[in-house]
Amino acid sequence: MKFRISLLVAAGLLVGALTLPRPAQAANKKLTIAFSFQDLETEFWVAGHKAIAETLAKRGFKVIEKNCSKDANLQLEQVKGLLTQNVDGVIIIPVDGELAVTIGKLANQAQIPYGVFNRPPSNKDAKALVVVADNRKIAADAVDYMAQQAKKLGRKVTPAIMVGDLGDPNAVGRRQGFYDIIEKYPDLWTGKPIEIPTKWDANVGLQNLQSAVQANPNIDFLFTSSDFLFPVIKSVLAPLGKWEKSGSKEHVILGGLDGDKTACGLIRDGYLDSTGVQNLFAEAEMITDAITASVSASEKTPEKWMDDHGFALTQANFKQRHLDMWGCRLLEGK
Amino acid sequence: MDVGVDQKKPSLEVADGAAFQFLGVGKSFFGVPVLKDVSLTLKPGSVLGLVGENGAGKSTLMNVMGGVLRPDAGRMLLRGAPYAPQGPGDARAAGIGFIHQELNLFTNLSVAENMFIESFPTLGRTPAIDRRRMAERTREHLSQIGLEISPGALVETLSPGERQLVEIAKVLAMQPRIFIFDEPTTSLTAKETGLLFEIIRKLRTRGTSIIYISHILGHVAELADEVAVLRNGEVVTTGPALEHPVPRMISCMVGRDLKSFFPPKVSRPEEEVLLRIDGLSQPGIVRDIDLTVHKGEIVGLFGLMGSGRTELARMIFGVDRYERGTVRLGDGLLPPGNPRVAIERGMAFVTENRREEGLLMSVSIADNIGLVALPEFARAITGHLRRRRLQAATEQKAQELRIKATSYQEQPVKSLSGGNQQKVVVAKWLLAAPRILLVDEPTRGIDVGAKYDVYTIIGELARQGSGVLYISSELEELLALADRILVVNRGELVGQFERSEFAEERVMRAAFRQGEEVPT
Amino acid sequence: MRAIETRFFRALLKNTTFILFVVVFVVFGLLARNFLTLGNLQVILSNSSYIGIITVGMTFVLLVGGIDLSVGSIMYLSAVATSVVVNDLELSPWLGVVACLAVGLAFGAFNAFAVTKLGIVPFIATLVTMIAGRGLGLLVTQSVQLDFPDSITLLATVRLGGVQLNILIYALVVGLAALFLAWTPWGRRLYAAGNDLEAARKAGLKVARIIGSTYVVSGICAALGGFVSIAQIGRVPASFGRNSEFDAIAAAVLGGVSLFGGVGTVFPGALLGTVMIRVIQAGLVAKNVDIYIQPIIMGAIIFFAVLLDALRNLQLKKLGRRNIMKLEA
Amino acid sequence: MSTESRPAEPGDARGPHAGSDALVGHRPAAWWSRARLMKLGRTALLSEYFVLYLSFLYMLVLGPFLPQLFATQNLADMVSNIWPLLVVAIGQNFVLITAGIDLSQTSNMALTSVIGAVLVVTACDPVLFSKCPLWGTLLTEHGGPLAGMALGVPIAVLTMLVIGSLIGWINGVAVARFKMPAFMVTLVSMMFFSAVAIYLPKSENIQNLPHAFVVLGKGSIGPVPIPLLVGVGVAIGAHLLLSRTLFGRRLYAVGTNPVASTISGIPTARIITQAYVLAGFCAALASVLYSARLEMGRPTLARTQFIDIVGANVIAGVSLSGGKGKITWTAFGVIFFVLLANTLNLLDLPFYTIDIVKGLVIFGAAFLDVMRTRAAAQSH
Repeated sequence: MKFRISLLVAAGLLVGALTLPRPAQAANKKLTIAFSFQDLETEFWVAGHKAIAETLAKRGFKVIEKNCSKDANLQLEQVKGLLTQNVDGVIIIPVDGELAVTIGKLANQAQIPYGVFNRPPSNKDAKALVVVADNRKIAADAVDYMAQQAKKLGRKVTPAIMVGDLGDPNAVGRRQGFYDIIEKYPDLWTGKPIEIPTKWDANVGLQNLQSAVQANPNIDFLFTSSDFLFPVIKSVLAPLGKWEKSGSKEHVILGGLDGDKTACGLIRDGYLDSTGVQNLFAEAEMITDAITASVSASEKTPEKWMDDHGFALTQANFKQRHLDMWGCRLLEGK
Repeated sequence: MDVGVDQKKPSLEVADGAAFQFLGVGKSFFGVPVLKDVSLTLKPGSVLGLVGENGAGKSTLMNVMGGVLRPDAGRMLLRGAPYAPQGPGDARAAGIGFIHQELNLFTNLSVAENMFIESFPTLGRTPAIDRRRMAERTREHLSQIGLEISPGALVETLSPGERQLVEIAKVLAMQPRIFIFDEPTTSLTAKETGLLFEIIRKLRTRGTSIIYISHILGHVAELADEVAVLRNGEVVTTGPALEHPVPRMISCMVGRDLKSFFPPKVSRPEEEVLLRIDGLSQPGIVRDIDLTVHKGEIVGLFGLMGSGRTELARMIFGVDRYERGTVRLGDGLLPPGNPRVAIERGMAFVTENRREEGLLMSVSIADNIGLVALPEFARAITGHLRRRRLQAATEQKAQELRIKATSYQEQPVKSLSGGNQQKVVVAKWLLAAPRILLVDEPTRGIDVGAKYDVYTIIGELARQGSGVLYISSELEELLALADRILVVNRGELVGQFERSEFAEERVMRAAFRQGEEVPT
Repeated sequence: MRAIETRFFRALLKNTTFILFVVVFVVFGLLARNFLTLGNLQVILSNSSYIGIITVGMTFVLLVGGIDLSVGSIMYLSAVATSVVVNDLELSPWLGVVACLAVGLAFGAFNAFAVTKLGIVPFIATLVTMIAGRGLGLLVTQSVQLDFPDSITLLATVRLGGVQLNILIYALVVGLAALFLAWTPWGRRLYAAGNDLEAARKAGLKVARIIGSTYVVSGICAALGGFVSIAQIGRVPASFGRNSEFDAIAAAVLGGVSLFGGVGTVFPGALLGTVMIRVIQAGLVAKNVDIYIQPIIMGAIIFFAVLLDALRNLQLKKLGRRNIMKLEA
Repeated sequence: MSTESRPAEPGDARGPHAGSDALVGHRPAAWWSRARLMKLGRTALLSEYFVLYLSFLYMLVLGPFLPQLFATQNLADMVSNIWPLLVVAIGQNFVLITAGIDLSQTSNMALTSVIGAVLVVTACDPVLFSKCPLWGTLLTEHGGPLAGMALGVPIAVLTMLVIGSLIGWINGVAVARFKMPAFMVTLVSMMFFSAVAIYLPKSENIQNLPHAFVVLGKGSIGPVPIPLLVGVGVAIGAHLLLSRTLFGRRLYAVGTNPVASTISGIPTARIITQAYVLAGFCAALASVLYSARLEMGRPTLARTQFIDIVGANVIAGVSLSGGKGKITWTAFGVIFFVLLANTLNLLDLPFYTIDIVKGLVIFGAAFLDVMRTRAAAQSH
């Protein structure tokens, strides 16, 4: 009995479904770009997502947005779904480079132009339009400047790094960049760097930073893997009288990465020595240009590699370059 | 759902001066009437003994009185005034105190806190509990029933008997005008029982009216001024206790005349020893227990609540561990602390408490019966069950034991009456064809008819050559069934009686050595 | 003789949590530099404060045999509310606090409603609040991180008698909760309900209200804990409070609160649990253990602690076996 | 956009009533008597297949707004998403029946994924891996120890399953022998093994898996995709195990009343342990499927999946308090969840609302289950 009902229903449903009109096909003349991104939990991704979505919209595309909140499998399923919605192009901010390849292959099969934003596909198996920034290199740039400042002190410094979520490739890349510099100037350090886990969680960051400072009061060289932790750093250092402008004796050489609003302000005011910046807006421009081009040229599987070398915004080059940093532009409302 | 409201006029007139009256009360569940036109009168300052088989409607009637259920028909009078409680609160407010069969104590709280859980005394107008006052008043209440335990003691550290008494003290504290006892003695030691009876008599002289429900008809006969017998939701007879000696009560309850309480003895012990226990000891619980059970023998293990008899059985069966001593089944040693081996070697254990230890309440009768013998129905490696055989076997057992149910396969055990539940427990062990059967209080809280069946089953088992270790605190049972009676007291065997030398007071005296007086 | 032995043994068992706590503390004290200092003690306490406050609320829920998975999302939601009041409406921080607690109360009340009135199992009911709640928060903020003005962040720097404000708040919450549980009728009934729901109903206790109240308490504590941490970090990203439900439960259970209800205390129990976890984490950082190994060690220690607790309970049960021979003595 | 989201949301939030009506509303009422309809509605509500009906209904309600839903490709994807989740959810079901819970399945998947990949990976980049603890011992430029071996992949898969089961066994022993609370035990082992999974490859994903491995997630035997075979196989196996075997009966008994079970000679501890082992095994198996379809070993695999695993079971009426649960239920639950995810994905909802909708749907389903149990109790 029960089972017969369920079969009936199923049959009825399928019939109904198949006989349904399919507006999606005929409808929107508007070209559609699908945009799947990893998450919106930091200023950086929010800004990036905003930049791309808006540029695309400006150019008269319909944009379908998908947030996979860091879940690789979900992102895979999302893109699969998007591809079946016969979109005209796909841009993704992949959860990681490996996934970018897996998804890319699907896009190629489906003969739909495919753009990868900000994270390098781990190999070239899939044809894609790629705009990437190299976290490791940018981090290294920022830390290198910090190292230069340290040299000026003419003494050894005690380095520390606030590490992000070890499950997140960005965090890992930035940590590597930091270590590249540590190894570059072996005799600049008093000892092996103090590692402070944050799991990308401000609370965890705060707690562990405090513990670290307690144990090593002489930390005077601190790199944070993301700018969003600066308020935390301030709330720890300030009470210890270590939140001072560069040049002052108590100043802790500070570096970060992302280039958000806060960072911009801090460099301007002299608390922060340098922060690694991805040229976010340029990246957005590049990817959208590329995808639009290939869509209008109706290329199916375009391939192009565009690098955003990024740079370190520092006390030194602030005047000239601060407008290349997205944070500063947001700060000044441009 | 339609409710079988029967509109018969109350067959009893309002009696003035009555403490409480049911007038033509009726109640049915899903169209099945469980109370039909019940009319009863409770005189002030007297004890009404309410008896009847399980499912006769006693608890339903009491729940109607206690405000837990609303009657479909009839009315109730409290001291002549109409009484229609909307909930337990109303009953309590009306001065009706209820001692439920199962305890309502919170084991993680102290005695005092349990006493005042509903209305803590507070320090003045603050929300803070006035612990000192609470302790004092608790001490008073406890002393009233002669129970010397500290008000601060956690309930989980008390013995079942003590808990029961605390529960009683708790209700006493509300100084009810009417007092309902539902099977109050099931977990009391004889000493405590004696204590309780004194309390009840004291209450009666104070003019409190008491309804006393029990399956232990001896107690009812001993206490009650009036007796009312319920059967199938109807009052079969009611009147002075003197006109209702135990045999009459029984015949009214079961509707037919039982030639006797107990079936004729069919088994005779043989030479072969099935179970031999030597020097079993566990500090603080039992000491140097030696006993044997022969083929076809029923050994009665008589002991009062808390004498260690249950603990002893649990150790023999391997549920609990023991420090010294050996348990021999046939000629093989039984490793301690492993019920599975015990079962494989043909031992069975009908536990004292079927709810927690005996049954899967929400599971069907058949599945419960199949539980122990399950491996015998499973194929070797795959463990695949021969379900048709299993079903046949369980159904057959259920029928053998005359378990009353609509469907053995579908009906969950919790929907059965206590007696039938107990039969299910027995059935599940019989299906495994045990050579040694340990039974612990198998007839507790079940009705006369079911008791008779259980006795018959056990007797039959012995006749077929199994050995039975029968634990009970109801001496009559053992006197009737057992071939030998061993007496436990404080974890030691203190007496042994062959059937020839059976005599109530001798056994009792053994059980109550060290000057505890025998309850009268 | 033997009796004394067992009594000593029992006392030992009863206090495993505390003993373990001391051991952990001393061990790290010996391993890591300037660990056993007053300053560090304060740091540890102040860092325990926000999760500690949440743990207090969680303890209430666990005591009645429930569970609250939604505290993390409630933290975020109440933070959002605060920011709306303080940043967008530019009202006083005190109103911010009020709004914060109000939101906590509201969602706690929703949990209570779902559990007691609709009869949905706590696990699912609060799971839903956890998922949908965060979604709601993100809907409001569009997941842009929230920055809080000094008027809020300065609260973190306030000291009374040399003690940080958040520590005092924590102490206050723990104190109140402990008194409440031990000394008020409601508190005792909470234990009763956790011990035997049916009996509690029969005894005429307002079970639904009792259980409901715990979720409200938990909600408010979550909000308050959230606020304390906002004051410390001054900035709330979209991930704020994620997984703090697990931290809170872990802390409570480490402190000897039973997941089955009826057993456990806020003081010292939950407090010890919280601080212990903090001590371990702080110790690992102070010792500068390889960052990849830290969580592994952390997990191992907690596992060991729970194992110890379990063994102890088994032992206590053995010792607690009713003793017939001493019954009359 | 958001306007489109509306009908979807209440559509399932108040599923029950919409349920029984629409269930019959879609055929001409002429030859159905009202009473018959009511009866049908009730049967549907109380039936074992209820969640399945709900899924159909959900599709039906959404059909008009989501033609793509029925696009063959999409249906294919949806189906392909069912199998891995089904496998791991079934594992969870065993544990839930014992009144336990296994939070560690997610990190179990992550760890086994890493280990499996490490064994078979054909090549890895020293730049990425030279820092990781396995370098030189298990990992080299030329990949893992089993790289290129004839039976490499089968052995690797076997190892994954063994390790998965081992993790389950640890949980099981802790819960069954040492009487530790399941929630806590598995919570801790979740933290612990996830940490290990990230530590082994130092956060790096392990790529370049041999084709033979990838096939397990993507390939098909004849017309039948391999994951489907695995999923259906596991489902049938589990179903037989639960309903037809000694173990199954004992599992339910233990879940219903452990004390009575022990006294009835059931090796309670062993049964419970086995349940956790099965949970671990299933997790590892699912991990094979996921890793294969993602073509990599991921230390963060399935990090956020716990909600789906338990949610699918609970929605389908598997009780968290033990003794109650069937494989068919789990299967329906999984179908429902995948359907939900897929549609939420297809609907162009602003992504903030997705979680809200998801939450409300779970809420609705849970509430429905309460109603059903009450209705059932009434009719009993």
